[in-house]
Amino acid sequence: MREDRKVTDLRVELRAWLAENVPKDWRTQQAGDNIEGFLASQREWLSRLVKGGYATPHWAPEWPGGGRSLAEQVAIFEEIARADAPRMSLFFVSLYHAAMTLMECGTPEQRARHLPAILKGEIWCQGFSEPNAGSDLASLRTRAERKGDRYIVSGQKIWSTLGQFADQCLLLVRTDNSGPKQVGITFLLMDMKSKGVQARPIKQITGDEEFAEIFLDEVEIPVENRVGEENEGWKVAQVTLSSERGLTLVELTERLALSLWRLVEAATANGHEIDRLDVEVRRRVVDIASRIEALRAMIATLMANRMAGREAVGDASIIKLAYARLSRDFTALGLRLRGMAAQRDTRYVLGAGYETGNWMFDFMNSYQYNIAGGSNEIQRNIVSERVLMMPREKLA
Amino acid sequence: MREDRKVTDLRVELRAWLAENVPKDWRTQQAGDNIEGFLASQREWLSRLVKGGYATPHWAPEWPGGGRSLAEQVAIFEEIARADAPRMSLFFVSLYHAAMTLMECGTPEQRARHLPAILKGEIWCQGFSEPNAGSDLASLRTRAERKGDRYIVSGQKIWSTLGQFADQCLLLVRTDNSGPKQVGITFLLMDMKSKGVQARPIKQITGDEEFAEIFLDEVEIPVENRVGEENEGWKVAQVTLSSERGLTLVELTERLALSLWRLVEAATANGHEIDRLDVEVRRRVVDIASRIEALRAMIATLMANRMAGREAVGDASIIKLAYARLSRDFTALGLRLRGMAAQRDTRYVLGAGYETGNWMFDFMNSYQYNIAGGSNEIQRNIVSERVLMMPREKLA
Amino acid sequence: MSGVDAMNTIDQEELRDAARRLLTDKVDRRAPWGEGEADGRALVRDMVELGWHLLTAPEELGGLGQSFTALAPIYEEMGRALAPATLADTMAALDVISLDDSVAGAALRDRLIEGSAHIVVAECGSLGPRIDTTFPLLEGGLAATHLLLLPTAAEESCGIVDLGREGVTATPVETWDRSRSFAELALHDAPCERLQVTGGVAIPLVRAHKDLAMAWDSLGAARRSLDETVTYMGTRQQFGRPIGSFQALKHRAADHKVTLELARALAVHASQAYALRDGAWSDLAAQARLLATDAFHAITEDSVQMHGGIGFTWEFDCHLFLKRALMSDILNGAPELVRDRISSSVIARALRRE
Amino acid sequence: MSGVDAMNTIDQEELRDAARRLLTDKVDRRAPWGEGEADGRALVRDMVELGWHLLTAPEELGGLGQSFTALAPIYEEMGRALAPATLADTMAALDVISLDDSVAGAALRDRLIEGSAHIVVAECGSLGPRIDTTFPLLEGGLAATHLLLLPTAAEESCGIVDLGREGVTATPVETWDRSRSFAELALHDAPCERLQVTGGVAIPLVRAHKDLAMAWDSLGAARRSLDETVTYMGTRQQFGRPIGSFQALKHRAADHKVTLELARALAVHASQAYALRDGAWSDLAAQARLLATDAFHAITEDSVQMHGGIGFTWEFDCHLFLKRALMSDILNGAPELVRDRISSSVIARALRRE
Repeated sequence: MREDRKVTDLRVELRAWLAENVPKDWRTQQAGDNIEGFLASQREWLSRLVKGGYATPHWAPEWPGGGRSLAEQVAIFEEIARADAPRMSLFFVSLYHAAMTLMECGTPEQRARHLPAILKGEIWCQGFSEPNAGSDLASLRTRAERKGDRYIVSGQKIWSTLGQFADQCLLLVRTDNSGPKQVGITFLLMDMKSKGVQARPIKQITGDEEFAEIFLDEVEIPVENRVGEENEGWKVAQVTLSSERGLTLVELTERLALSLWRLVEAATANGHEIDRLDVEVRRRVVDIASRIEALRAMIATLMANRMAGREAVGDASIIKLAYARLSRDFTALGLRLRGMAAQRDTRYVLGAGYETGNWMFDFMNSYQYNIAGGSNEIQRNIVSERVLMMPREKLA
Repeated sequence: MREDRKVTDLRVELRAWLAENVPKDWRTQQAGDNIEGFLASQREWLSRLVKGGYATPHWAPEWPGGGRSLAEQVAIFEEIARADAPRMSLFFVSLYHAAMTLMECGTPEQRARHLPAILKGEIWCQGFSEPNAGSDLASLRTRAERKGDRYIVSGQKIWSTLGQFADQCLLLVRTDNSGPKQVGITFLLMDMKSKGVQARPIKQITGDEEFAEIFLDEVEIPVENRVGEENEGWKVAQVTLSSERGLTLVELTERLALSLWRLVEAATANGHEIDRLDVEVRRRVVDIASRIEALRAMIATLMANRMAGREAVGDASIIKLAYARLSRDFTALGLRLRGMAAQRDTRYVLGAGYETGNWMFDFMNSYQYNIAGGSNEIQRNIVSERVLMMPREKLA
Repeated sequence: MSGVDAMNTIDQEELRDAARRLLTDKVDRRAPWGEGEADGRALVRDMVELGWHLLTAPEELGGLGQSFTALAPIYEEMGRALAPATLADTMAALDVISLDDSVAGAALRDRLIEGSAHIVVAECGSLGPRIDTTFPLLEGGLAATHLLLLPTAAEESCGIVDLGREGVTATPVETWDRSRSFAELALHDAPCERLQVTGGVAIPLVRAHKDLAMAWDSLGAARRSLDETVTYMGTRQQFGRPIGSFQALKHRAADHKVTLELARALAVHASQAYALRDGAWSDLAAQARLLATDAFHAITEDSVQMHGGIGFTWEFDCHLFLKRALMSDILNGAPELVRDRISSSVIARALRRE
Repeated sequence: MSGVDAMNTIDQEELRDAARRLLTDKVDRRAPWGEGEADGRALVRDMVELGWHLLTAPEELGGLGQSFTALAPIYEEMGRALAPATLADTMAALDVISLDDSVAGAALRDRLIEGSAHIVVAECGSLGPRIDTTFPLLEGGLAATHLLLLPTAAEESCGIVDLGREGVTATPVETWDRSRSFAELALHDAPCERLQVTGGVAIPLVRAHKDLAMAWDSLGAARRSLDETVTYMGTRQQFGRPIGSFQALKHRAADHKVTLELARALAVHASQAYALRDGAWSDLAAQARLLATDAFHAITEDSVQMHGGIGFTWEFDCHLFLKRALMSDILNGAPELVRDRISSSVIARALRRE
């Protein structure tokens, strides 16, 4: 119960802080056609969070703002969502993926070089996926050959979140082709300003450019930038991939729950009064609301189990599928209710999650969660094979 | 256009005949708990159809009522459906599967023995499927060993429509195990009164007993009852399976279309007036009605293409899937609209198709079309591989 | 995923084990589909012997003072076993009668505690001192000793009818769902005693309790149905491999699993909310029921399809689940009507950004 | 499956080939998604040059006297090409003006035949001799020379506004669907000439023509989208095999194919019924549109998912289809409203057991 009390105290304190510190105009600043505004707004928000001590609850206790329990981390994400503060889009990879990888697997030198920089706004991106290694990540082919104290790296990466703005990159490369595909992968830290690196933003179907392709042409990376042993990078990558521990879903689900009013707003925008909405619409809103409540409850249970070390195989896949489907159905209903007005609304807000209130944008954007980070199809394989224990297919 | 005129004349003549001849009380006679009534009603209906010349339009011209074009056959099935006459359940295998197999592949002696008998009411069943050979029919294992002028047959058959009442059986047996599974199958005609034959009805989830299992224990079948050559029965079976040429679907779709009023009746049964039905129900009725019209049009096109020799691979699978899904959705909506009344209605009518008006019965019965004769899953394989030309899976 | 239950002193998992043992022992789910019938009277007696009816009764009355969440695993196991008895009406009635101070209430309360009263609940318009009416379909109507009448005229008091008295006829009613027993209750000039609790208080409590009971029943049965389907698909061979290795079937099963776990998470949450009468407990109970019966319906409907021919037979058990699901869907109000009932309040909460 | 067209003297498949050749040549479907915009004016001129606007005009006026079914393959090919132009308003207007004997009608008819008039249609309440109103979103509003106004007050005459006159402003409107061009038309004191045909006659004709045109457009685009998706899945390798060999994806694709063919069959049937003004032609046209836009929507929504990451990019074309589908869904009335419009008559026909 002492833990509960600590969380409650944190919430009270954080609510007060958020009331003071959330920039009121961030949606305007982060409008889709204003990249400079977006970058500035994100930097400002990071520095406030760092100063407040809320940017690094998951870091080791010796760091300012660090050493918080998972329950406290959950509380922070929930409160930030409920205050409708900006998402940490630009710095999420730095604060989570990069920092946790360095803390768990990096050398003291690597930590000393990057962790303080991250707090000051060093931007990281992830160089994992490749055009031909998406769902099947381990089949990646970007080559690194060792020459003396350097690796010479050539290849192509894709789907690096905001990679066009990154200073540094968590890079997976192949150093050995002779064994099973998971063996022979090496994990490197790459300066994005190195010679031979070119990052090009990918325009998405929303019009937004939230990802980048990275082209690597004989890029030299010092061996001291390697994390873990040569050919053993797959293990390090697992640390990177599990670094956010479900907190993103906590946040996204809260944002979804708290934007349910937007659905009603969409339905009543054509001058309908709420009690005159047609019965089918009302029933659908009830269904979406029910699934949101269910998802909230499911995530609370997942996080509780995670805290208690009781998480079961596949729990995360079940939740990811549930959120993915719900985000699609939620935005599809909003789109339908908003009708022609949604077709004409082509403005959007960067870094606002899947509920910007621009229904067409949000609907399109909902594919992201259904595809990235293990598509629905991959998650269904996991749920059927590892949860339901159905027979594996013999793959060729 | 002369052909069109012939069909129109046939329709006029048949309508008059049906108005005179359709027994008004067949639904009462064929009530689910009255097997004797069902058998008598079906026999009576067959003899009327034979006398009228409408039972055998697909038979060769030398037979009474035979030599009709496919267009005329379609017209006969449509008119019978529109007159809400009984289905030919008990004699369908005899008139179609057995007769067409004998006409195309039988010996003159086999034809002389059975075709006149079929017109007088000889009942046939099909002995194709086995407990472990359903979708994968060719893997059947019922063994036949030749001893002199007889085959000695042992094994088990399943899903023989009304097999418990049959006089004769179209039987597939394995006479050779050494090659691919389609080779080594032999096609026999079996007297159901032979020693060692035991037919046991299978109770379905509807409570009805429309199918039988047939147990074969060293049954002796004369070699003269073989159709086609030994080990070449698979080809003969294809003739059997294609003998009804889509006419069943013509009939079932017409019956579905003409029972759309039952949906409206179900929706208004609780005292609602039609113009007070809730908007969601009205929309769903529109959707079902649209799909029924579409299916009717699709089948008309299929039959026209069949007549013109222009049928494409997979057309039949597309239509079967469309009907299967529609029959499920149609009955599910009726079930929902009829509510608790459907739960309490446990009477049913034999041989009335999928639209008896008992919604729970019809809903349960709709599985039949979704599973039998190549399940939806098998049809989807066919559509994806043979129509869309998607890559085949490498099967183990 | 299993939840945490901080509200009760009795361990949920122990209750579940006890329930599963009893139900495994006493329920032959095939019986009503053969010559038997789904008369749950013996099972109700067994449950009373185990003291389940005392679980949520207040301690000062001799009960065990547990919250609703103690009942959840029992309802879930009853669904899993396709138990032919219902406990929910009696337990929901107890939630109402605990609030009552009338003489009639006290007498009934004593009988409930000693386990000699079994309740069936019905809503009705308005009540007189004598009742002349027929309820065409009440689950557990044969096993019940008392009828609790909840007047929809909100300010009117609830009534109790002793079903052992003259003027009451209970006739079994056959439905497609043989896993439950139903009766038509005909009351002819039957005396009705008044409680002090009004329909306005009682109806939301009883509805929520019954919605949650239905949710758990459905979740238990749905999970069993999915498990048995998956097991079957692992053994049934076609084209030289188990059909459970075909990806299209695997993906459908995975989607069902997600739907089921989502529904279960809401049932856990809604049960806690009801136990604490916290927040939107009344809406949440209805929402939990909707997701659970929808999942149950979808899983069992596809289960028959995934079984293929054998699933279409009376002999094989998968239709037992389907038929229970189709009844559960509409038993205490068709799902559209439940949605319509709560939509205004759900929409109002959305607008308050809760 | 292709249908038979006994109504026309010009071969449907020849028309289709001609349309496909022109559209392949002239339409760069990517253009409006780069620096270009979807201004279909040049394409409209090309279509007129090929004489498509004469196809269904009566022979006595110099037209080709074909029935609606001659237009179906053209509309289908325009959808397949994601053509930025619309022909449907002009052709629907011709169906109306063919019934008209007024001076204004004759003048417009002549210009339509010579190919110098392009129509945009709008419904409105009531008409005066001068019009002061704004239509916020009209497809093809930039390319049109005349506005045909259909008064919903059924007995009132239709009106014609010359868009070349003073007092008319057409402003391009941006939408998510860049494959079409839209304009806001503002009329300030614009003169309106009256036809003799009333809104009561014109509205069902125009709606049915436009519904069918939308159905065929959607079918053409949906089929192309499904084909391109299937092709992509046959080449994209993951886990050492083309993703198109995974059964879960194959089954989804097969279901889409069924939905598409079902919609197409109804479009064929409804087009013949409209051509003959036979039976329930008006309902059938709306029903054909509903099934076709539903199929288009479902196929393109899943197409992005089946493409995976690449489908989520602006560079890859599959979103072009999705965005057109989402617009087609609601363009001439949201699908729920279309269902509501025809439900009484569909239900009445069901009760007559037609």
